[in-house]
Amino acid sequence: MSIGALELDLEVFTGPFDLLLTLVLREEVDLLELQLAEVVLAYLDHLEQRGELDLETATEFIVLIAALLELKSRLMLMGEEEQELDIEPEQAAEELLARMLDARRYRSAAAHLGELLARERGVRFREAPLPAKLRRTIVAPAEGSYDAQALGEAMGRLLLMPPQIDLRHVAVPRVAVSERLALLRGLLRRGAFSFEEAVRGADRMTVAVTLFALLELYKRGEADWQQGESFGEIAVHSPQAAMPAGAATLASAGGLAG
Amino acid sequence: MSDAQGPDDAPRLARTIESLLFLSTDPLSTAELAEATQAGEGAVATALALLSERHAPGRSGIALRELGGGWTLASDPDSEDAARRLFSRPRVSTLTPAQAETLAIVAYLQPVSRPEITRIRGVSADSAVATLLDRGLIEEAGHSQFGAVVYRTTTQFLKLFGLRTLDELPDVARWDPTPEEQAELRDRLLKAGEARAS
Amino acid sequence: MSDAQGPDDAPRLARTIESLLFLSTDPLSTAELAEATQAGEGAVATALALLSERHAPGRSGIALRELGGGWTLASDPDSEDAARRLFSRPRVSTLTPAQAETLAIVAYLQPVSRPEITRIRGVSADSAVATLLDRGLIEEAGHSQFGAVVYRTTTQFLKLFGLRTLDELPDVARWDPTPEEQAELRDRLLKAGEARAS
Repeated sequence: MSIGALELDLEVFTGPFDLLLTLVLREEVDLLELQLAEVVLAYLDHLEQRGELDLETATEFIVLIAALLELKSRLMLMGEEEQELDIEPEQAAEELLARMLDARRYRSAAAHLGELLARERGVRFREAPLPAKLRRTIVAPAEGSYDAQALGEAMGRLLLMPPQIDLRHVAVPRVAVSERLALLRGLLRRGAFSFEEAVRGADRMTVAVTLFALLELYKRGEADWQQGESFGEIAVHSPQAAMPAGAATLASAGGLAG
Repeated sequence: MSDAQGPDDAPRLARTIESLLFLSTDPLSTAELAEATQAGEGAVATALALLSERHAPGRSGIALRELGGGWTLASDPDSEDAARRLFSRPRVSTLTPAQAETLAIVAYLQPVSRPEITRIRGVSADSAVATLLDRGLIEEAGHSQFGAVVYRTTTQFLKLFGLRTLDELPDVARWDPTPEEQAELRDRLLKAGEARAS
Repeated sequence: MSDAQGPDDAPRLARTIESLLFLSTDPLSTAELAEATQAGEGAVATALALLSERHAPGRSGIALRELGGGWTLASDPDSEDAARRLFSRPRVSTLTPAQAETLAIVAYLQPVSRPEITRIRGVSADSAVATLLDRGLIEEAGHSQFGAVVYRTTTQFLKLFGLRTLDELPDVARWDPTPEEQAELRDRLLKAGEARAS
């Protein structure tokens, strides 16, 4: 099954996954209102029903959901932290558009190739070696018929060092979750702390991984947190510590969890 | 054999060409056939027309096809059930979506390197590329300026997909959204960006 | 397909059998044909008689032959001259980029092992090595200290490239993209290959 056919029954959308993608791209479904976690859960349900993991489909799903997450997080930044963005919005928009079009193009072209192949179903070709009598007549090339320059040129190509590949746009996992877990546990032992403290001066990647580590601690029951208002300070404390009424926990990390 | 002259020459040339097509694994162009038979290209074209009549569907179990830049003989699809019973090896098993996408990218952008394929697909194409190489659908075609191996499609690809030339592939832009839709999409993406910047 | 019954069934069976004989490299017995077409042996015999008419000498460039207890299709002997012209063309200019690179590596670094060639090229060199061996351009030259087969170029290689000795190989410096690098050729090739593969 292609991941596009995954049936979804979400709060804001019901239908196959690829239709959802189309509608998101056309902004007929507001990505900000879409709970991506629901999509992930639907996929997990689907996996459970099938009882097997199809790696191709899983990869496709992860790529698409990652693209949606990236898009959504960009939408959610809404002007804050502008200086920290590596790319200009115009450039980002163009890049995103180009990538969407490219992906769509070659997915469609692939489907077309599939049709061509299906059309040729049942057509086979003969693959027999030449009869011995004819094979014997194959003439060896004349002496000196190859040019040694070609070998030198090939060496030149092989000696060429590839230029450094620009990896700025790729999220390289330089930060280990375990590292950030250790840091957070260290801070917790000293009492409550703010998330800001934990990530002061860190790059975006580290911030993201730290948040991930925090979610992990929450899951294990080692930490809890409060956030008074959207984009406000996040106060982290161990669960035993007093927790004022009405404190939002997971929900305030809201958008980030999808 | 000399160039077609007598009334008997066209059928005879057709028989010779039928033989050559039977022997050759690769499609043969009109020029190659003309050179081998020492006939003119016009005479070869006439003989091919005769052959194509002789091998019209419903007349022969062997079909004459113009594929992969030349002419080749292929089995009649009607015999596929029997062929499957006789030969354990299936024809070409279908392509996985990853393989089909990788093949599409190579077909349209060739010569194209693996990193480029990966960039477009957003995921590694290594195993798909290996399978396509293995099946003879793509092949290496030297190196890019950055030293990466680049790939192109093969004659085998054209044969199996029933294409005479790569030009028969439809323009990839055919699947693009309309220019209006694209402009609108661009506008919206830009507005989202500007909203952030302001 | 079921056993021959209607008036149309013999020609249809003949077409299917023609397809199977076309596809098969080995002769097929009546029993094998009957099993594959799910027809009776009698019906197969009738169909073969039809086919043998269709492929009678002077009618087709492909002949039906009874050979080794089975049936097979073969090219018409009349086309032999043309076939010889077609297939005996010396194929000179067909070193693919992969083959040229592999051959260059062997020529300049010999003796060199296959894993080393692969490391330098950044991709598997198996099929290129096989072709070069097959064409007599390279040969095995014992084993490396790690047990891998190592290769060297042959006398045939020197002849085909018009070289008296290996010393006449062109100076790599002419094509060296970064002449300031001082390391040995082998080390530099390995370094570049690994950078490409990463």
